[in-house]
Amino acid sequence: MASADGGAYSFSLTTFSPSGKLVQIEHALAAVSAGTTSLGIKASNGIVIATEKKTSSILIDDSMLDKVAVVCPNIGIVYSGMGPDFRVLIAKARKSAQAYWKIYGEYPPTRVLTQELATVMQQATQSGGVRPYGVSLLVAGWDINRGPSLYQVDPSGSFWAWKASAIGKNMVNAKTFLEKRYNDDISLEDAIHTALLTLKEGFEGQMTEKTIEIGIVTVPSAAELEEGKIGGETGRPKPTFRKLTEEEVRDYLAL
Amino acid sequence: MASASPFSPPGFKFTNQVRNDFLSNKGVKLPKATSTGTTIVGCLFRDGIVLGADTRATEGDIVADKNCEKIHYITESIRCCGAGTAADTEFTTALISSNMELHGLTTGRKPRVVTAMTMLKQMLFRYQGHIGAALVLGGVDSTGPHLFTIHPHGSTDKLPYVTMGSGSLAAMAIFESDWRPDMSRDDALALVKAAISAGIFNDLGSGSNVDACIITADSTEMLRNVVTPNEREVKELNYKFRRGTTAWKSENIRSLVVTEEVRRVGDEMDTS
Amino acid sequence: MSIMENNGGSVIAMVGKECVAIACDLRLGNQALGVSSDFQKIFPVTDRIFLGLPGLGTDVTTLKELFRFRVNMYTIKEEREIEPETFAHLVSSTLYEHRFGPYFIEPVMAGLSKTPSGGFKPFIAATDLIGCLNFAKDFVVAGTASSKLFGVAEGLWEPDLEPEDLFETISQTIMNAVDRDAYSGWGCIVHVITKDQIVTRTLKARMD
Amino acid sequence: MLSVPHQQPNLHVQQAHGPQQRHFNPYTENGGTILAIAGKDFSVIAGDTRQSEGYSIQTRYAPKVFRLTDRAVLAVNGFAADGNMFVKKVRQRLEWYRHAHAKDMPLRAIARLIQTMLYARRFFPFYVYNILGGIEEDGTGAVYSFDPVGSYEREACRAAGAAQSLVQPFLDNQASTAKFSTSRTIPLTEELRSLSFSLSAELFLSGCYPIGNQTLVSSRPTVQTNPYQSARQPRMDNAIYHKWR
Amino acid sequence: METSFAITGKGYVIVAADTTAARSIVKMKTDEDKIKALGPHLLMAYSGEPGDTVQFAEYVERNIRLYQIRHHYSLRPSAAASWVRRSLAESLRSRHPYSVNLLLGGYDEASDEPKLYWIDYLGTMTEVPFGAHGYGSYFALSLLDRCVKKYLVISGALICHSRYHNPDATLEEGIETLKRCIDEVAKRLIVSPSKYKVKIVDKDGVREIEL
Amino acid sequence: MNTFADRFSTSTAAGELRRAKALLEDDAEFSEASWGSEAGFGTLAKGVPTFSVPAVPSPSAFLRLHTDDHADPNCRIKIQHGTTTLAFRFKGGVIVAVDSRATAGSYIASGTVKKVIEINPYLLGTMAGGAADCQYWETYLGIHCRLHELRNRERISVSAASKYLSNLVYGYKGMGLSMGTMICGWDKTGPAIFYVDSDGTRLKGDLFSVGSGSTFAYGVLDQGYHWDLSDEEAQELGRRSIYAAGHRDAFSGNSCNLYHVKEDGWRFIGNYDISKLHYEGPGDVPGSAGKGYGYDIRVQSRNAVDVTAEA
Repeated sequence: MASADGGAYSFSLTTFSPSGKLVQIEHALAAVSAGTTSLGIKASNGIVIATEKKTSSILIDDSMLDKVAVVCPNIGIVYSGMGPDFRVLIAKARKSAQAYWKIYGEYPPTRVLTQELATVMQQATQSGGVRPYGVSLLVAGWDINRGPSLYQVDPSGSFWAWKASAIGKNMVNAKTFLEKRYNDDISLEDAIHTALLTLKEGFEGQMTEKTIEIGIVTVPSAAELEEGKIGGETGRPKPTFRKLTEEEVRDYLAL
Repeated sequence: MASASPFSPPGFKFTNQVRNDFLSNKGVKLPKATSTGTTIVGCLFRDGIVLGADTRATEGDIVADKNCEKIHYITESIRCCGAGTAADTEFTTALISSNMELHGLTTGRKPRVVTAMTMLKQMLFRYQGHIGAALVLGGVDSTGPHLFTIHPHGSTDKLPYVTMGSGSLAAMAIFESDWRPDMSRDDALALVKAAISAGIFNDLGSGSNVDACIITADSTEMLRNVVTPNEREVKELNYKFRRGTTAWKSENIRSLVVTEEVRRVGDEMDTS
Repeated sequence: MSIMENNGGSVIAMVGKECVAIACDLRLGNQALGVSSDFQKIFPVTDRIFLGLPGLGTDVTTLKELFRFRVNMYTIKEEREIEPETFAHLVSSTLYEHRFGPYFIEPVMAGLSKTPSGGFKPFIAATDLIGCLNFAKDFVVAGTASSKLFGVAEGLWEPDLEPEDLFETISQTIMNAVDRDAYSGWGCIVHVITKDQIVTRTLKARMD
Repeated sequence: MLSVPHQQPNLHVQQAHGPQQRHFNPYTENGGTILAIAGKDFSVIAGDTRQSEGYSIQTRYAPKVFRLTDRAVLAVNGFAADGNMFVKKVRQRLEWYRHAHAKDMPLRAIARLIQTMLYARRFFPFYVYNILGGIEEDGTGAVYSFDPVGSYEREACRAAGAAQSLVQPFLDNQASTAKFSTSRTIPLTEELRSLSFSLSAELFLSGCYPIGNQTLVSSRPTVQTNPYQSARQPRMDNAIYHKWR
Repeated sequence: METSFAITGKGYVIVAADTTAARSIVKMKTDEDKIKALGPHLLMAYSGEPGDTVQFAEYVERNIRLYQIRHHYSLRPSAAASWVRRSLAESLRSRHPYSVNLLLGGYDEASDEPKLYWIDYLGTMTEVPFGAHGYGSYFALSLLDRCVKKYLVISGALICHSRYHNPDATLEEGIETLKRCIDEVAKRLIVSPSKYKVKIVDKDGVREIEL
Repeated sequence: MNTFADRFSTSTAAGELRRAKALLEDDAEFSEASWGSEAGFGTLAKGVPTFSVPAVPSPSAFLRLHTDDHADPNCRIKIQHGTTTLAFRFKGGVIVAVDSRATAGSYIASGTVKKVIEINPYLLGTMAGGAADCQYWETYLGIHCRLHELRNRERISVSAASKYLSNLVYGYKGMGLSMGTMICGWDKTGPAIFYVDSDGTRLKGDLFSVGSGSTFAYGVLDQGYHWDLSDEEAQELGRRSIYAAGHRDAFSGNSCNLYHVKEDGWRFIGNYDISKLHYEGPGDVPGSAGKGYGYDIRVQSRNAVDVTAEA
C-alpha cells in the first residue's frame, strides 16, 4: 500500500497519502526535474533568466521554439518541465496581464502576476479530473513598487522570491554553483556571465546562441522614472523585460 | 468585452438596465456622455502615414476637455484616431490594442494593420452601432502602409486620404484640393495640419490644438500639440483672493505626518 | 427633468502648487424639495485620494460602497495603497462595464500621486457616466452645476496656488456656481490635500 | 443618450421613415453670448460676433451689440434674424420719438418700450434675449435685461446667450461683494472699467471667439465702439489655414 | 394620499403613518398599520405602491429577524438602514422592483441615541433629525425646520416652546409637535388622511400610542 | 372697438386675435399712438392691446411647443418659473412677502426679481408664473386704475381692480398666459386680498400663498397666523415664511421683499437676504428674534448643535 511511488494514492490527485503527501504533485516535480535546466539571477540593476534549449534532433526547426517568454512589457518567464503545460500557462498569464491592464491602466506588478499564476497552478492540485501542471517557472519582472523581482513557482502552486535560483535537471548543482558565485552587488552584465557559466556546468553539447535563451529585466533610470510614464504621453511603458537576440547571446558567449 | 474585473466575469453588465428603463419611462432624461465632435484625418505619403486630430471633447455644448488625446495607441506602428462617444473610442481602441499585443506575443510577429481593422470592424458590427466609435486607423506593417476608416456600424474603407468626425467636410476640402501621391514627409504633415486646422476653425465640434502622428516603416513619431493656434492669452487681472475671503463654519485638519516618540521603558533588553 | 437633477449636487476639483482641492455641495433633494443638507458626495479612498460622486443619490451610495470594496481588495491583494492614476482607471473601467446601463454618476477624483523620487504630484481626473477619463491639468467639474463651475473656474483658476489660496479659489468657485444652480447648494465642503495634511472646511454658504 | 456626430450634423439628411409630423418652426439658435456690467457712471456692453448654427459658423463678424442713442446700447442674442429685426424696430420707434420730442428717449423709457414691444408678440415671441445698457438721466450707469416676452429688471450685471450659465456666476463673483466675508468696496470707476473689459474678454471659453465688438458707454465720451478690437483678435482669422494656402 | 412622518427627540423617535388603504378613488380601509417593528428597537414606516409595500416590509422584517436569530444580536439602526437601502437598490435592478418609500427609526443601544433614516424607492438614503414622505412633507418640513430657543420667545403668539422640532424635546413635546404637523396637513392638503398610527421607539423598546 | 362692453367682456379677446391676424401684414404695433410719448402703452390706454399671432391653425399649441419648458426641457424660449409669494390680512393691514428668485430649468436666471408690483400707492400685485405676464398686465391694470380714479374721482376698490385683471386674463384663457397673483390693498372696506390667476380664478381671502414654495410658506404661516397679530409679529411671520420656502424649495430663495399695506397705502419694509436670515436673522428690525432662522441640527449634524442656545 504505502509503497515508494505512493501506491493506490498516486492515482487520485485529490487524496492525501497516509504520510500527508499528494503524490501526483511529487510526480509533477519529478517531471520538472527531468526538464532542461533554467535559472534566474537577480542583479543589482536587473535580472537575468536563462535556459538551455535542447532539441532532440537536428531536423527540428528550433527557430520556432521559445522557452523564455514575454508575458507583458515588464515581465518574462522561463520554465523547466513540460513544454505544452507551459504554453497553456503563458497564455493564461498574458491574458491575465492584459485584463489587469484594462482595469488599472498599467501592467501587473511581478508579485501579482506570480500570484495569479500560482493560483492557476494550485487549482490544478485541488480539482477533480485534472492533473497538476508539469512545470516550474521562474518569473522575472520589474515594477515601480518592488523594483526587480524574481519568483519561482512550483507545480504545487507555491512560490517564493529568490535572489538566484535554478530549476530542472541540473538544479541542485546549479544552485550550489550559484550560491558560491552570487553576491548582492553583482551587476547585470556579470549576472549574465554567471548565468552562462552556471548553465555550462553539466551542459551536454555545445553552448551556442541556438541552444541558449536569455531574457533580461532592466531597471529604468531615475531620470526615466521621473519623466512619469515611460514612452511618452500615449501611455505605453517602455518595456523593461526583453529577450536577448541571438546576436546578443552570441556576443556574450564569445566573451 | 470591456474589462475582465477580478471580481466579476468579463463583458458588459446590464444590471442597471431594468432600473434605467424604469427611470426613463418615468420621463426623466438620461445625461449625455462625453463626445468628441472632432476632426480626425489620415493620409498616405511617400514613406508612410500621417494621422491627425484636434483635441476638443464636448459634453452637450460645453467643451469638457480642451486638450484631450484622440490618437490612440494600437501597437508601436499602428495608431487609431477616434471620433464619437469618447468612452467608446477610448475603450474600443484599448481593447483592440490589448488584443493586438496578445496576438503579437502569440505569433511572435509584428501584427498587421488589417488585423486591427478586422478586429475593430467585427467588434463594432457585433454591437450594431451601439458602440459609437468612428475611427481612422493607420499604420505601417510588413506589407506597407495602410489607412482605413471604420464606421460605428462596422463598415470600413481603405483610401489614400480620409477624414472623419463633424469636421470631416472641412478637412476633406483641404485634402481634395491639395493631396498628391508620393508627398514628402513635411508636405504631408503640413497638409494634415491644415486639414485639422480647417476643422478647428470651421467646425464648432472641433477645436483647440492639432495632434499628429507620423508612422513610417522604421519609426513612429507622436507629435502632441504640434500646432497650438488657440493658446489662451495671459489674464490681465489677477484673480487671487485675499486669504480669509471665504467664511467657513468648521474646520477639521487631519495630519498625515505620523509622529512617533520612542520612549525607553524599563531596562534595556538584553540582546547579546 | 434630467435624471441628474433628481437629487442634484455638484463636485469640483482643482490643482494647486503641490496640493489639490476638491469640493462639493451638501444638498440631497427630491427634485425641488430639499431633503438633507448633510449629504456628503466626497469620500476618502486612501489617505491621499478623494473621490467625488455627484449624481443620482442611490448610485452615490452604491458606488461609494462598490469602490470601497474594490479598493480594499486591491490593497489586500497588492499589499500597497492604490495610486491615484490606477484608481482613476479602476473607476473608469468599472463605469464602462455598465456602458449599456450606466450608473448616473460623474465621478471626480483628486489626490496626490507618489513620484519615483518619493515626492508628491497633484492629480485630478474626472469621467463621464460611462467612464471616459479626463485628466486635466487645472480643474475638473461635474454635477448639475457643471456649466456654472466651468465658467467660474475658467475665470478664477491660476496655476501654482498655495494651499490657502487654492482654498479661497475653489471655495469662491463652488459657492458662486451653486448659487446659480437650483439643484445644488445647501452648504459646501472643501478638502485641501497637501503632502502633510488634509484640511476640511465646511463653508458658510447660502442655504436657499 | 448618445449622439455620435461623426457625420456633419447640420446636413439634416432625413431618412424617410413613413409619414412625419412637421411643426411650423420659425426659430433657430444662432449661438453667441452677450453681457453687460453697470458701473457708477458708465456701463459696458459686450458681445461676441460669431453667428453659428449647429456646428457650423455662418459668419465670423455679425455684431450683436447695437448703438441706439448716445446713451443707450442694445445687445441682442438668440435667433439672429429676430434680433436684427427687433433692433431695427426699436431704432425706428426711437427715431419717431426723436421727431416728436426733439430729444433722445431716456434709458428708462427705452426699457419700458422694449418690454411692450416684446410683449406685443406674447403669442408669437421674438426669440431674442435683450440686454440694454447705458446711462440713465441722472448719469448713473444702468443695465436692463429682458426675457423673450418682455419681463425685465434693472441689474448690476448680466450675461445672456449660449455661455450665460458660465459667465454669469463669474460676473456675480467679480461684480458683487455679497460673497465676501469682509466687505469689499466696489473698486473705483476706472478700475472697474478695466476690470469689466478684461472680464469680458476672458470669459469666453474655447467655444466662443473673443469679443469682437465692445461698446463702452460713459457719461463723458458717450458711446465708443470697439476700443478693444485690434488688441484682441488673434483667433479671428484662421491664420494657419490661410498661411498654408 | 399617503403621508408619513418621523421625529427624533431626546432619546426617542416618533414614527407616524396614515392608516388609509386606498384603491382608485375608494378608501378600502382606514385602520391599516403601515409601521412595522423590525426589532426590539427598530421601526419602519412604509408607503408607496400597494402590494410592494407589505411584501417588502415583510421581507425586511424576516431578514432582520433572521439576522437576530443567527447572531443572537440585532442589527443596529445604521446597519439595518444600510441593509434595507441595499435591498431596495438591488431590487430596483430586477424585473420587479419594489416601489417603497421608508422612514427607518431606531434607538441605538450602543450609543444611546435615537437614529432616523430617510430612504426613498430608488435607494437614496440619508440620516435626518426628522423626515416625511408623501405630500405631507411639503407642509410639515418647513414647520419642523426650526429650533426653538427659549430666550427667543418675545412674542407668545408666534413662538412658544416646543412648537417646532427640538432635538431635546421631551416625549410629550415631541408628540405635540407631531400633532401640529398632522393638523397642518389636514388643513392644507386636499386629500389629507384622516387617521394616523403613531409608534415610538426608545430605550424601552417599541410601543404604540394614541394621539 | 373701444366700447366699454368690448373692453370688459370675456369673449372679445379671441376676436381681437382674429383681427390681429388679419392685421399682421401692416403690423398693428405701429398705430399712430406710437408717435406720441406713450411709449409702448400708446395702444394700451385706448383699450385692450393687440398681439401678433403666428399664422398657424393652433397658435396656443405653437406657443406651447416653443416656450413651455415644463413640457419639453429642450424648447428654445425659456420662460422663467418658480416662486414663493404670500399675502395675509390681519388687524394691522396686509402683509405681502415674496422671494426674488427666477429660474429657467435648473439655472437661476436672477436672484433680484421684484415680485411685488407696485400698481399704485394703495395697490400691490404679486408675481408668480410668467414674469412678463404679471409685469405687463399689472402695469396695464395700473393704467386703468388711474383712469378709474380720473373718471370717478375716487380710488378703485381692491375688489374691482382684481375683477378687472381677472376679466382681462380670462379673455386669453387657453392661449398660454401663466399668472398667479395676489392683488392686495386697502380700500373703503379696509384691507383686502384677492387671488387672481390666468385660469380665471378670483378668490377673496385672508391668507394666500402662491408658487412652487407655497406649501412650505403655509407650513409656517398657518402655525403663526391669527387676526390679532401686532404689526411687528406679522412682518416677522411674513419674513419667516418666505425664508422657510426659500430654504426648502429649490426654485425659491435669494431674498425676501416685504411690504405692509395700511390705511395710508403700502410701505416697503425691507429686502432681506435669505442667506443672512439663515445665519444672522433679519437684523435690528421690529419683531425680529435677533438670531438666525437657520436650524443647525438639520443643517449640520446632531452633535454640532449649539447647546447653550437650547437652554
